[in-house]
Amino acid sequence: MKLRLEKQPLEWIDRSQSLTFKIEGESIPAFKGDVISSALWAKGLKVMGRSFKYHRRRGLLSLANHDINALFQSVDYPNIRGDVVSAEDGLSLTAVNTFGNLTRDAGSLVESIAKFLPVGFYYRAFYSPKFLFPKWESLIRHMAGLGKVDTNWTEERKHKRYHYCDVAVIGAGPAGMSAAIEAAKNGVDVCLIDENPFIGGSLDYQYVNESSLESVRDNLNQTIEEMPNITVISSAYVAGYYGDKWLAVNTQSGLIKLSALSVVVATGVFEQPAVFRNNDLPGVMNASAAQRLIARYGVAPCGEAVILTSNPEGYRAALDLRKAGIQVLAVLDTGRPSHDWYEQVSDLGIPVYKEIQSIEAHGKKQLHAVTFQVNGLSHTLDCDGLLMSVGWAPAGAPLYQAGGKFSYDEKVQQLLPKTLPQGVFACGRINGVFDIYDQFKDGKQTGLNAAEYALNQTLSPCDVLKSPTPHSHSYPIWDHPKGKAFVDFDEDVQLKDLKGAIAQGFDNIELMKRFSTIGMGPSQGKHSNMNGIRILAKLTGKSIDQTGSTTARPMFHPTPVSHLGGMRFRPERQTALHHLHVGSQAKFMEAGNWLRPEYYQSDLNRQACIEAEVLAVRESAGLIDVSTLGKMEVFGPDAANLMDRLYTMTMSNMKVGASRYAVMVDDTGVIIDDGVAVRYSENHFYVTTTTSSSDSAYRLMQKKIVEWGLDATVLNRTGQLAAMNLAGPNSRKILAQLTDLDLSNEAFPYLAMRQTQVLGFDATLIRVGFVGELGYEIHLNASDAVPVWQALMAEGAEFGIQPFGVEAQRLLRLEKGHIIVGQDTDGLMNPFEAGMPWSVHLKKPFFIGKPSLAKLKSLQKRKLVGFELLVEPSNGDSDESPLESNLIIESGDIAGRVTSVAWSPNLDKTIGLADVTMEHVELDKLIHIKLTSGALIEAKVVPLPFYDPDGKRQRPEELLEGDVA
Amino acid sequence: MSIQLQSSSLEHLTVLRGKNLSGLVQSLTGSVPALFHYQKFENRGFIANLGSEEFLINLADFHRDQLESDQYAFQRGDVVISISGQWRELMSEVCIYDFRQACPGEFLMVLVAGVSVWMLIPEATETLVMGCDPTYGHYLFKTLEHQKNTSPFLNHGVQK
Amino acid sequence: MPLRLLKYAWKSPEEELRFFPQEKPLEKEYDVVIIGGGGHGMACAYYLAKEHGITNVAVLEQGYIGGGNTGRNTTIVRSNYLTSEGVKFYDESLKLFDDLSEDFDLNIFYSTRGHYTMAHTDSAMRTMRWRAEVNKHHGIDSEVVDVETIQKDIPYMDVECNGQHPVMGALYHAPGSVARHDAVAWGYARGAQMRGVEIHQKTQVTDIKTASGKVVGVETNRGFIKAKKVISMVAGSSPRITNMLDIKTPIEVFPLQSCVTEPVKPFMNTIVVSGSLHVYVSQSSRGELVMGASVDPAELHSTRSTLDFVEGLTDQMMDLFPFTSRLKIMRQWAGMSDITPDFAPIMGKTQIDGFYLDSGWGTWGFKATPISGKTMAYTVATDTTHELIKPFSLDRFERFNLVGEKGAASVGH
Amino acid sequence: MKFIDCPPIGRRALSEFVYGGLVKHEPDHENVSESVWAEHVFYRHSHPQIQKEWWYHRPTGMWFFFERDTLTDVIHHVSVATKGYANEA
Repeated sequence: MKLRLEKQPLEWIDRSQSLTFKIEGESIPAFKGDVISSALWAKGLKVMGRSFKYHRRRGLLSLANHDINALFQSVDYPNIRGDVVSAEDGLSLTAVNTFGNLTRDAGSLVESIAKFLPVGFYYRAFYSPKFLFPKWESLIRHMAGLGKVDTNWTEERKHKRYHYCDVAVIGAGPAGMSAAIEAAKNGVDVCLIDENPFIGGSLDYQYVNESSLESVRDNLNQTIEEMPNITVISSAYVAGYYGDKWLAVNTQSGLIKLSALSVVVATGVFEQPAVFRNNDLPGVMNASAAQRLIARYGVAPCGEAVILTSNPEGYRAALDLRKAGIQVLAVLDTGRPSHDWYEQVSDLGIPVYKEIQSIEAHGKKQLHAVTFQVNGLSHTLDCDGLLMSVGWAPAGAPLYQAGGKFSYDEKVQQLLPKTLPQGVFACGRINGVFDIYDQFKDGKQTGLNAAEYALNQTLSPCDVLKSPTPHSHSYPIWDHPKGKAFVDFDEDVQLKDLKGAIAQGFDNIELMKRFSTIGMGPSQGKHSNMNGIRILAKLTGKSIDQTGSTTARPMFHPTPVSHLGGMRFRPERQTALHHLHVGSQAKFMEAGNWLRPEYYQSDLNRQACIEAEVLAVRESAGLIDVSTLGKMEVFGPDAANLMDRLYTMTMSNMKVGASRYAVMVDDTGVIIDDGVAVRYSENHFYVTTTTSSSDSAYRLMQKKIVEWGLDATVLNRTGQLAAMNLAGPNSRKILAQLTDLDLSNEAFPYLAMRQTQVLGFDATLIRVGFVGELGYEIHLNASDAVPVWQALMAEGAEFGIQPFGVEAQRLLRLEKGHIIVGQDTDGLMNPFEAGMPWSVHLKKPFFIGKPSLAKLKSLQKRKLVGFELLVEPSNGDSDESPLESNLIIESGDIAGRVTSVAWSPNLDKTIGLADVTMEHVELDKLIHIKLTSGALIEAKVVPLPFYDPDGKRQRPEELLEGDVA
Repeated sequence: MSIQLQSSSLEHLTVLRGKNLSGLVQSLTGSVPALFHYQKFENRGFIANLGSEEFLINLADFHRDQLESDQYAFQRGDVVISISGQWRELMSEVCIYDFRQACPGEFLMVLVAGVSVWMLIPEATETLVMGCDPTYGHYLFKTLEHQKNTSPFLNHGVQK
Repeated sequence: MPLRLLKYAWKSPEEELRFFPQEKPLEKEYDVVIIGGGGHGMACAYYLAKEHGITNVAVLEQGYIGGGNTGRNTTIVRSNYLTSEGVKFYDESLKLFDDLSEDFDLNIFYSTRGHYTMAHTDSAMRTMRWRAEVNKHHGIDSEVVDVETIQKDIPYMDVECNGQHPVMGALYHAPGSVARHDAVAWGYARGAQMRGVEIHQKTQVTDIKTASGKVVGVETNRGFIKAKKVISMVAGSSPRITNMLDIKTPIEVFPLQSCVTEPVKPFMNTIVVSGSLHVYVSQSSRGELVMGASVDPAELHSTRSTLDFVEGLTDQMMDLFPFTSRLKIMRQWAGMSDITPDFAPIMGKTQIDGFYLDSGWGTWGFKATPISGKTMAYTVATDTTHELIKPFSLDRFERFNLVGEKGAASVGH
Repeated sequence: MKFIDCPPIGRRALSEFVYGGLVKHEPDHENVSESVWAEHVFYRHSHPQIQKEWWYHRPTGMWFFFERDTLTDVIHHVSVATKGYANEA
């Protein structure tokens, strides 16, 4: 049966452009502008989907994205909504969640056992005996879900943008359009958002045939088009209202994050289905859906229609159907009408049955007849269309999300906004305003108020325009002993399910929802929540307000992950030397948002590469990029005082030109950072932080300056400066080629700092010993780093200098027993436990965490110790090596863990650090490491450092001066 | 939509910190811009006021020996990105700041694509100059280029 | 067809036994008042009645049963904690969970899925190994697995994570499960009610009264109720309750948000967590992907949703599972997490005689539901702190004797 | 998502800020008892209230004080964190 009508005055389709798509192999003709559902219906294919639980046939219900009866799958996307997705040429679709296809779905066998599957049946079975549950679960999972995911789908990421306006109007129906125009006339920037491709709202499908409105419509459209300060965002919905008037506007191009000063919610109302037996048969639909179908797509909803109504809108639909040439067999009114449209319908000779008492639909695959009762007499009418016009529920999501409150208005029989947050306004039918001219007026008043709010002016008083008569039936629900009266079409929740849930004590709105799953499907209750509330209120004898409603959380419509996630903005940092590392075949690793060379690749395997780098440092020279260290300048009259307060050691007694290890703890005494501090001048220090804490340490320093009221400044120079560490016995010889500075032990001893020039560039040199060799850390402007690195490598070539990476450095420092904060320490470790009591100067009057450390000193329960294996794995029964985080087990209990461990090529043994309880810290004590396999191996507690215990290599001059711990 | 991006650096970019910097700035340029404002000079020169104790300058005339005690100068190697054309549209994709409130002459410090940047807000049709930490430069430039080349919003705007 | 369903087939809804009995009138006095009708409160009432014969108990709930964090979490149950204290505690909880359906005569859909915590950095790998070693030591099934194993089990995951932060390995915890959260609360509630406990919904405690340092009762929106023992089991509302007694705690409340996609046919059988990418995800029996991330950045006593959360989460999801870009987010919501400095709970007696606290649940309250109820019931009934919760006493902070859970708990859920 | 009016940097998005915790007054280290110190470090009344908090603006590196209602998330007052301010009053 072809249902395409003659051209309609405001139709959205372009009949000059034909296209074809496929449903389950069948070709469907369509016009440009058709949605999938309208094209299917036009072809007479009224079964557009199968229901979730019983696999019942489903047709059009709302044609407005308030239900998911028409849900499809393509090769590229799951869960395509036929009611709102355009028909595209070449598109090939199948139904979702069928065991077969739309015509034959083996899943419909479920309906034959429906009586065994009452509401919440799955809570009552499948769990005993326990071992069978996984089998049942697998079956349940097989039945669950809608569309299918293809895990090979490629990633899609859409763009997002911010947009700002003074007044945002959500919904471009009669009220929203009027509001936008009025606000714009008051000189503010307006954004008008509508989910349809064209603005107009109900004007364009409910009032198409009201000739008196033609000029009004044209005027509104033209004014909006001409006003430069109205931006129309169409085919876009507000997925959520967030925070302070931020709207997440989802468009087909991507997400617009719209910030407004005031918001007008003119979202209107969702038409609600009536609940009666077989109300889900294809052919039973909302009257507004029928009007949309005719007006937008030029498609007839049926050949012979019966209209069930409780409001004037049902009569308007009857007139529209008649106008489109569709036979209207009868209007069934639940009450006694007295309005103009009723008169018009009567005048056309359409029978009107008043005060009908019950209704029931018949049909196997689709609607064939309607039975209803009037005055106790039963009537049956054969028809293929039953249009429901029994009431409305507010599309209130943005208002709820903004913190607005609704209450039930008995006059209109609708939930209306009761209190709204400042700057948030509502107008139109959501406000209970049903007369079309009142809607214009309400919009206008509200638009003015929204503009006034945005301009910080006093709000003008508003007339109350809400309808004096109800537009919704107070209980559009007719029970039937045989059931099949659906309340939630997504979830196949029937009236009897809700009765069952309530009878069992799930008798408040949230419990009823959670137990019955009403409103939990993809439509999120748009077509079901109001009826659910009415049913609960009725059965518990409470008012609608006492019953309350569930929360309307974002998203308004399900919103694509690709839109919400958007493009990746994940900052990554590169040091000034990055390209040199790339050229040297560095294998990079991530360190926070930095990339650092883990090691430099050669023909050797990873371990051999690392060992070669280690040996180069120990035997001759190595060079490492340490630019990722945090680098802070601290200066000002109170700089020394600040340094004393920030770090556990005294810094104020450091000499100019000296350096000192610096540990920072938090209020509770836990180590949070370490680095090296130098003193440039009386009032000027320079201090490094660990790579990961450069930002947080800087923030903390700034905060403490403010908090303590100190006359000092800290400047984060992390990215502005580069740093490299030249280490090894030949480092002095190499560096000497690039600087005039006297590098002799006497002139530049261990732990000293010198400001000089290297290769003609300003640089700071610090004689540090992190890796335990003679070495110089060179800090300089990032822009000067490349030539200096290249010169050092060139000068070092004759000594076999090697660039070394993070892995080699980790081993070198382990041989020296130096800790890495975050690896050897954990979220609770203090300096005493880290084996660094010397770093805590409790005699200082003040530093962060001092009172905690004063207490913790006597509470020490664990300590970092050095250990070495008694038998190397390679010589033992198995070659399993201990790993970092393997546990220390003593007498069957956990006594600690390995924090660092490695085989040292220099010492020819496996060494490590372990965090152990105080019973096991004595030198030479045997401890037992539990390997990953579970085997225990013995290790011995040994003194630190493992390598060069006297420190002769890092300071061959012996102890001369400087600040030694 | 016409947007061009260019990456460069500023030879004399320096941050000044310390006491009585207004006096120093006055002596260098003859005037002091208001807080979070900048003044432009020839050859990409500018001076921006970040508070009583901090200025960001790019002036060939400045030399370290002009500093008095308690005044400090640190060289800056920021990556500087110039955006000509409809830079406000490009910014709407990567920056939450409402540029309707940004006036020519303002020195704006703001997050762009997750990175802290500074900007010299130009006259209506002029090129925007923004700078960031050099270690983020490659990321920021790459990100802006990518947005410029692929965004439907930059081609169609928000209006359908 | 399970036989059990047959007996429901021939009854009309009205004939069925009420799942929850009719609420009884509120009495003037009870032996024990439990504040909070979520999972913990119901479990405590259940074990008080079942194991200690204490049935003159009222559970006071300001909203509805299970409407707080019980109904807002992502339903993951696991025991692969970092500290011995945590591991032992949660392991007992898992054992109880495993038998709950039969205990309750109600299917809580306790579904063992296997739980992966992905590590994207060296340091995360060390933490995973640390957890695995502690777990194994306590007999918990937990191990570090390599990328090849992950790829075999979750072939649809992009271990390269789009080139940034690639997965280096994971902690795999075979017993990791999900359960139907509401059913847990309902099962405990029904079990407690069947044994005589009263549950009073929409009953808000407005004050707690003491005399000479001892609890004497609670003031509510429905009048004063006498009780010598009062237990606060209100998670995110804990500071409001402790404030009534002027008890200071280290708890701070942060919103914890979650979201779900539209249902799709089940394809994801495991639970996947990525600490570095701040994502955790599992697929429910309804077919929705249930997802969460870390807590909001600032203190807030609110369950409002933010766009930042869902933007961040979806961004990271696409790194792990590129194809999910074509799914749609259907709904988001939030709970309130009561977080302690050491990421371990605060349980047991307090300085006020007769006032017991069960709080500091952060983001792990659901998985502790059975064991919290059981140990708190024991503590209240015997007035002796249960062995398993001794490490979680409120006074551990001033003794600087914190539980070292921070390392692991910050990444897992 | 929120905008906050922050003199002198204008109307700024909250996403540019990092939360820095409560503004607290640190007890004098010299004479503090263990219990007072433990209370300072750990304990507080954290029920919903308007509280004064540290917020850090990342692009400018400025610390601000927000007086924020932890029930409604409304920020009632914003000021630049002036030196020594936290220790006064």
